[in-house]
Amino acid sequence: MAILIDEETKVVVQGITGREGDFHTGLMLQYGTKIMAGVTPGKGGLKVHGVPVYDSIDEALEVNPEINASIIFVPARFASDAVYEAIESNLSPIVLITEHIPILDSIRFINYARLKGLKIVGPNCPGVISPGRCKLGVMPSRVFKRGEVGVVSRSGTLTYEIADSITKAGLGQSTCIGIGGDPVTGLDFIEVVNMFLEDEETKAIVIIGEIGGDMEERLASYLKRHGIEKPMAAYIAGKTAPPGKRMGHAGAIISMGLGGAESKVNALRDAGVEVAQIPSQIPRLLEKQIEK
Amino acid sequence: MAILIDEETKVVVQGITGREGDFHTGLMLQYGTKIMAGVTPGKGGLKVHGVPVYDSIDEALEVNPEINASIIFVPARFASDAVYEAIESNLSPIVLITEHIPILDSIRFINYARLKGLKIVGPNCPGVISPGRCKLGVMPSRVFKRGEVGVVSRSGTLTYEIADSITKAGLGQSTCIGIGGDPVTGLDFIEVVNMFLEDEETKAIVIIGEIGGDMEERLASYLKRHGIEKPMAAYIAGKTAPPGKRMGHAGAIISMGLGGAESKVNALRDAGVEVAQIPSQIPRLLEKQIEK
Amino acid sequence: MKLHEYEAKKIFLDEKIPVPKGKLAFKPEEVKDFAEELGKPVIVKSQVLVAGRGKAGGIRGADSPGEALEVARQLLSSRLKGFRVEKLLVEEKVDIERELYLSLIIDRSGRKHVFLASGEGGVDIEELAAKSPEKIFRLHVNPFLGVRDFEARKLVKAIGMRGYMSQLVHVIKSFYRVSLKYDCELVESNPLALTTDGRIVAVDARMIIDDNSLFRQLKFKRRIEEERGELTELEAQAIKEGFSYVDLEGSIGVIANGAGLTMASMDLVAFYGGKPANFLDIGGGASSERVKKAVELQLINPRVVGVLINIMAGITRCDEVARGLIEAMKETGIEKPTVIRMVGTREKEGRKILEEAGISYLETMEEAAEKIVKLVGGM
Amino acid sequence: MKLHEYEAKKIFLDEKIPVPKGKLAFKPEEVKDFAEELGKPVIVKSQVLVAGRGKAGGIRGADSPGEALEVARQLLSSRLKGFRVEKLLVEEKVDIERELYLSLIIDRSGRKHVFLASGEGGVDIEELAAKSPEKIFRLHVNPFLGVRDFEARKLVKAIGMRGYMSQLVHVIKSFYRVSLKYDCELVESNPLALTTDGRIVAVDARMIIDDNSLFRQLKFKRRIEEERGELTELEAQAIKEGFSYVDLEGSIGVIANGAGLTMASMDLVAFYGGKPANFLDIGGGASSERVKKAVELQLINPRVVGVLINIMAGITRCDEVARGLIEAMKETGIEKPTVIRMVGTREKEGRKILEEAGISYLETMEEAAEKIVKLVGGM
Repeated sequence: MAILIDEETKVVVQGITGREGDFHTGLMLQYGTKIMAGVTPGKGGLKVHGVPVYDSIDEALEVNPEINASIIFVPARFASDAVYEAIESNLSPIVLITEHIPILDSIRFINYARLKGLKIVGPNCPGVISPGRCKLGVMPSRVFKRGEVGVVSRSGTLTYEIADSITKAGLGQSTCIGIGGDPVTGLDFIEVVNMFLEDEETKAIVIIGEIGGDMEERLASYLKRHGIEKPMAAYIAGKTAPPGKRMGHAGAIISMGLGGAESKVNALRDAGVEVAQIPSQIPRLLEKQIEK
Repeated sequence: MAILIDEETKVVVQGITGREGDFHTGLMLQYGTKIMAGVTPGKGGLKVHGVPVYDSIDEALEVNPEINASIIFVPARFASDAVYEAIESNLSPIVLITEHIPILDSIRFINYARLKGLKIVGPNCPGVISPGRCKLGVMPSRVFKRGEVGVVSRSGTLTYEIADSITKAGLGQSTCIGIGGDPVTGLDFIEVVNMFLEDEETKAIVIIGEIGGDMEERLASYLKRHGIEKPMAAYIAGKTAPPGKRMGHAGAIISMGLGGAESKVNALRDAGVEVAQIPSQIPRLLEKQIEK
Repeated sequence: MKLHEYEAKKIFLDEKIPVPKGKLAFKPEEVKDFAEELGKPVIVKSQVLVAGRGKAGGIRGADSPGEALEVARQLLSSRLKGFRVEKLLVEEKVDIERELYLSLIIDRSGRKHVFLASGEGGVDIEELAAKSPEKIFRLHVNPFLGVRDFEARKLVKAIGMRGYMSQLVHVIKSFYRVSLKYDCELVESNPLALTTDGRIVAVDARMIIDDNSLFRQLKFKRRIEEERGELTELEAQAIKEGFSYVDLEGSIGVIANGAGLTMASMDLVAFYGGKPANFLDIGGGASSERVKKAVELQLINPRVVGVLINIMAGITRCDEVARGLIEAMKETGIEKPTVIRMVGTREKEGRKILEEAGISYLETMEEAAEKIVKLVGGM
Repeated sequence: MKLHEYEAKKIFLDEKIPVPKGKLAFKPEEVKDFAEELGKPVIVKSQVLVAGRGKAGGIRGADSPGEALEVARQLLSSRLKGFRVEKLLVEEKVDIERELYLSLIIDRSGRKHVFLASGEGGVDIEELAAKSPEKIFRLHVNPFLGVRDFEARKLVKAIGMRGYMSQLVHVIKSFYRVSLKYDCELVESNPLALTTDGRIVAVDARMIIDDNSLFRQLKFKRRIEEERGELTELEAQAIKEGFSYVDLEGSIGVIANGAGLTMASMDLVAFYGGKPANFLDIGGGASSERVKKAVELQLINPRVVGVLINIMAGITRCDEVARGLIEAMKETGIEKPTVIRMVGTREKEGRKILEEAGISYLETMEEAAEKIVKLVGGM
């Protein structure tokens, strides 16, 4: 088992004919992801890396009713529509790579997906990978190895960095999820950590947070109430970030006195989570707990 | 048992300080309806017929957490807001007497209530009465008597007329519901008939339809598929109505060739429902079936 | 309330839905001038709020300004289904490649807006629905999210117009926006045309505004006060008095309280062999003053030879009804056979008033309907 | 992007949210003229996009036109937190009975808009939230239905302003309407004032527009091109080049790919005793041209004494990075200690390019950060 995606995941790529969609479709196919169809309105009839392209998800589903997940590479101004199309077809997860989606749109489609019980990963995220089984994202495959550590992160490259160190330490990952760098995301830390807790294959959990918002603090207070059931280690980026400035991600901003790294580190430590000072400490912190 | 309302129904009257709200609160109290509170924004602190008035349903619920239903007499332009307030407090049924609500508003709050699993009776309706137990409406009490006939209608006075004839025939009613004369209503015939079918006390069902829309036809095709499990009789008003004209009710209009009385009568007869030519035939049609 | 074609097209234009170049004209010369300005064939369309203007001869083409002048003169001196033609819409004649149908209405059973679209427009949509229902495609609109592009695209593809995707998606989304902005019961274009040069143009435009929304659609509130459209004089008068009123073709005036009961009363008149002259619902809780007005409307109506009054009194009071009836008879001085049936609140008091005035009353609506038909001889 | 107070107040006025009578002025004389026109005391407010203008002396009162002239002269020749004051908003002085707080922000965890309101306004809301959180009341907005009156009334009652219900409900609903219309991350009035004559007036107004919405907020897109506000020159330049860039106070320039990795690189510099000079995220898949631009921005920055480059290459290619680095060094001719760590896609090719140019590289980001700090001496 892994969480969210595995060998049974049958994928439609929305925006498959765009530069990014095309490129990553190739890489995902190489990785073994079961991509059944692509969708780009008006481009129905084409093929991309041998994958048939349709005008709509409905048409893709007619031919491939087993499709159950989507990854979206559609540009920001058309992305909402793509998300709604995936929602109305009951696909889950819907992995939304697209960056720069207006937050008003995100708020609405995320609430709608949640109402319907569907999971959106993103927006503005690297996607999900269950190493060795399925990759629904843009992460470099080589740093991941099948294993027992679940990784959840608000960041992209920093996640690859830490996944790499986990792999090199011989641990490997069950599933790695980048939930996205926007202020409002489809999934939050508490939800993903809970999925990892329920997943038998996952023996340890890594949380990669950053400044902005209070998602880490909320996870901490949740863990404080429920206890730490599996080994956990965290890293928080942005200790040297100044208030009031957006650090790349739309969500990475300390505002109204909230969202600083210190508060997050302290809250997690207070809940009993091992927090790394520098990224490379993560594998050791996990090993220390697993050995016990 | 009855359907929708009974002795356990604890009511808040929204718009209790208005002319209609005040008047009918008095009549409902006389009938024995358990009115716990009234709400009129800005009038909190008053009493109407001894019933305490609050600024909001929340405040009424603080004092009377057992309130579980609402009746609304708020003028059309403020009625939507009152409905949403009742919905967010999870009251059901919400009996919406108000006429002349824009259909755009009705569409939205009715869909929202349905999403939340709550029942709206109306808009533009006389309400509901379970004779001898509870009256949530504006109907003249004296024509109703506790009994075994369930009555569902799109009309007001015509319902009283037919209920009166049922009472005079010695049958009485389990519950009478005026679903409202608007094109879009919270409940439709199929839903109410199903409630009556599930209600043990109800032994026979009367349907009072009228021109406009296809609610009667849909009930007929539903009954055709599911069979007629209890004695049923129907009356359809508007056989002499011309096309393209609204006959009083916003919903009573034959348009685009649809909604005429003949189609409804034929569909119901075709499904095996006894259809009265004139209202006074209803009791006889019921007796005929009950005797069998 | 129905909008005139020129009113609907003005709104379409504001919302960037393409319509033919056109102008509203009140005089034949204006029509001629505009035809000259355009320098091409025109269509002259009577602006009257009745259905089927085309079949009734209210829409005419003209190839030259001179012909346009003549056509305009003829139309402006004509009547369409009884209504005087006072306004004309002159438009450029559009070269049509294909006629489509698009409308946005309210689906009662789905409790949502629904688009109806067809690749075969310009025809009577009722007929098409009856003959070839498979040629009409539907799109239900989520009331919280509106029309989404992917849904609109599906509809466009269904009617075989994939090659004109973005123009048609724009029109579809604009219809919904119009519907929300103006509280519409109907937004329709029939035909919505594909022109020979590949544009999508709303050659016809119809809108119906929800009367219940007029408190917030102030522009239309004013307009409805000026022109009710498609109403007979009696209807306009009765509606002004606040009654629900519809003119019918028979001879027996029908007054009742409540729409369902009034319809049932009409139907009873017919059942016993008579013909109802109208539908007059006095609503709930009418005062004697209002009852008087209602009865007067019947008495002064030359087509009404007898009156049936049917009151099931709840909030309405029988004494008020009786008093109103008597006063109306007294004030108009008109005597017509009148049958009254009246039960419920203050029944006893009401009966007493009638008895003192020598007016008889009945117990059931069936008896009353039968009696009035007998009195007027089933005309 | 942040709007100026005068811009936000213009929008408030359009949306019928009351604001004080005011005028935007660029010259002292305009301020004087408006003060004369008003004939009452005025407030002169510097229009600069920094927080805490009041405390920094950028907002001043004037009782007479002469005083207004003098105050305007002083402000227009001053700098506020490093920014030149070029525009002033002159307003009538409002007689305040009570100061309230109202804002509409986005609640990340609730994934909804949320109103914050307090009966105690005019104070630093962060302080109030820390000291007396019970004085701040919240209202979450249903994303499909918007703010409903009954909810707004509850909020007004909570802050003890039941007596001014309809005015405040109007302001609350208008805030949400503004927020949807202009894609706002923040709509705030602090203070929202109750005047001595019983009116509710937005004495201050702040708005922040979601940068991601600028493709549809075209008015603001133009404005952001003219004035980025609250950015240093280097920030403006880097953002123009399309980088995510933030100026910090240290001496080591930080370049990485990805926001999280760039922050982690900054943090590592600090961990090993150095101070980051900035945050420069080149994003994913940068070409050698872009890498060159990024490195140039560091080399020409006089405060930067050393540069750390940290690349975890996925879509990005190490050879492109290496080439960009070398070209930047060549073109600028500026030599500063530079440490590069580079792994991933085309690592081998990239390393070869660096080796040929005699530039050393490291394997891990920790080593790299430690080394650059050593090289520049922990400044």
